Amino acid sequence: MKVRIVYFAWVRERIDKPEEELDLPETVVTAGDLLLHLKTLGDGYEAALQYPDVIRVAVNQEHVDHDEPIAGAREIGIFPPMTGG
Amino acid sequence: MKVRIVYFAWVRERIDKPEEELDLPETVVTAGDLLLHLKTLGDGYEAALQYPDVIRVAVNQEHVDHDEPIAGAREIGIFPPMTGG
Amino acid sequence: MTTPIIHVQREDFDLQTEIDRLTAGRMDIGAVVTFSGLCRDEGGSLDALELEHYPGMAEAEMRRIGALAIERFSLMGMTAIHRYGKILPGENIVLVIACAPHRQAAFDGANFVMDFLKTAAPFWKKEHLADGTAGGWVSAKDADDAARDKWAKG
Amino acid sequence: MTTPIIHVQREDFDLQTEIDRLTAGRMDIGAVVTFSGLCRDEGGSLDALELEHYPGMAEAEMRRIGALAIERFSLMGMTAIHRYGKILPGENIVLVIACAPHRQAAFDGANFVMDFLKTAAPFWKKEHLADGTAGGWVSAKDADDAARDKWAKG
Repeated sequence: MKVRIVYFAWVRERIDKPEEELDLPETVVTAGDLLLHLKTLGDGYEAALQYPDVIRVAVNQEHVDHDEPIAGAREIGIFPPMTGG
Repeated sequence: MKVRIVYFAWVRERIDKPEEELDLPETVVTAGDLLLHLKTLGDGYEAALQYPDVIRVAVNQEHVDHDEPIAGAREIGIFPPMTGG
Repeated sequence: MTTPIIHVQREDFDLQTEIDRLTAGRMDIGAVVTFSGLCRDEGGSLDALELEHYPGMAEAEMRRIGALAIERFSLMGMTAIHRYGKILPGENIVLVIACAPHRQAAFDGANFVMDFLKTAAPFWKKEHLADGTAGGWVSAKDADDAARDKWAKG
Repeated sequence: MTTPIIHVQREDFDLQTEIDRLTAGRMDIGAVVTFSGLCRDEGGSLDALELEHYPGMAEAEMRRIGALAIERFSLMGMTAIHRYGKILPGENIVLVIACAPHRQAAFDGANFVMDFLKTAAPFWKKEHLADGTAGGWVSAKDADDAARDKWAKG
């Protein structure tokens, strides 16, 4: 599955790119699977996703829990907890 | 005791004057005494102070309870419950 | 020590101008909450409100309430403005501004001042009705006393 | 049906202008509550905040939160504006406005939107420190989650 991944805040800084297009293996079913897969892609990913529990995932710009499937995603956002307001 | 009495809202309308100077008899000790005394001064006063429990009294521009003494008052305000804001 | 800015006035007010007065040059205010109360036309039945007040005592009570709020919620700024005279539907009646480092204190401060202002500041509203009759004086609401009493410390 | 007015923008905002947008020509709004969040200098240690956001999703989340508040508190108007980019101490970061017939709904509506905006709208703050070091990303606070969770229906 080809999908556009966008990164924000310190996740973006550690991975050192704002976005990329990835072809995901079929074993990646849930948002949590995706984080574990990304962690294997290099040191920056490993540093960004060291504690996957704190990382937030959005599918097509809507928040999802880590156990939710990402099938049908066109865009997946990956970012730390929000600190706006 | 000579004191300036000021009336507001429907108390003012029923008594039909915004203020007056009165010489109070010595039997008038508390704010509640004053209301009962004023009720004897005529039909307008009677209409304004028919239910003294709801009437508010301020001595020198500070709220007082009906059982508080009015000794030393220069100005006494008499008015219905407030409805500002 | 912060002291409240209090005005009882005929004229309208501008919220941004009043906020700027409190925040200009300050770097320690993180939260500003404003409440403005407007005149409603009650479904078309109301032409105007006439606001009467007790000059002198109105300002004194607002100052007392504002100072209570500043102390209780550690506010860094507080403004209360109440208009008097004839007010048309859609027009402002009252403004309260509370400034604090963080948001809950600012929300609580503004809410507290409104609850006490409604029940303790000497203002009275008379209705002018659309059908030409004089209308009457607005009655005080038990709900306003209840709103005030929620601030009583346990 | 009332829909929220949502802006994610670089520019500052004017409170009175934004309120007028919601209340102009209306006679049924009795209460307007605004919250503005400002950048603090943290006792002189902070030079600026850098606000990053997720374009598109930020607006969508703010619209979703605003619509929830309108429904829950029967609001007659709701605006939420969040700035991005570099914000200096004393400058505005965020504005929420809630309009209702009566005051408690307006207070609750503005407070609700702020609590959810802080925990669900995709914005992140980075500190630029006065000593020239880059500073770091602001950490999310448990207190913000707790503030949001107080709105859970029992």
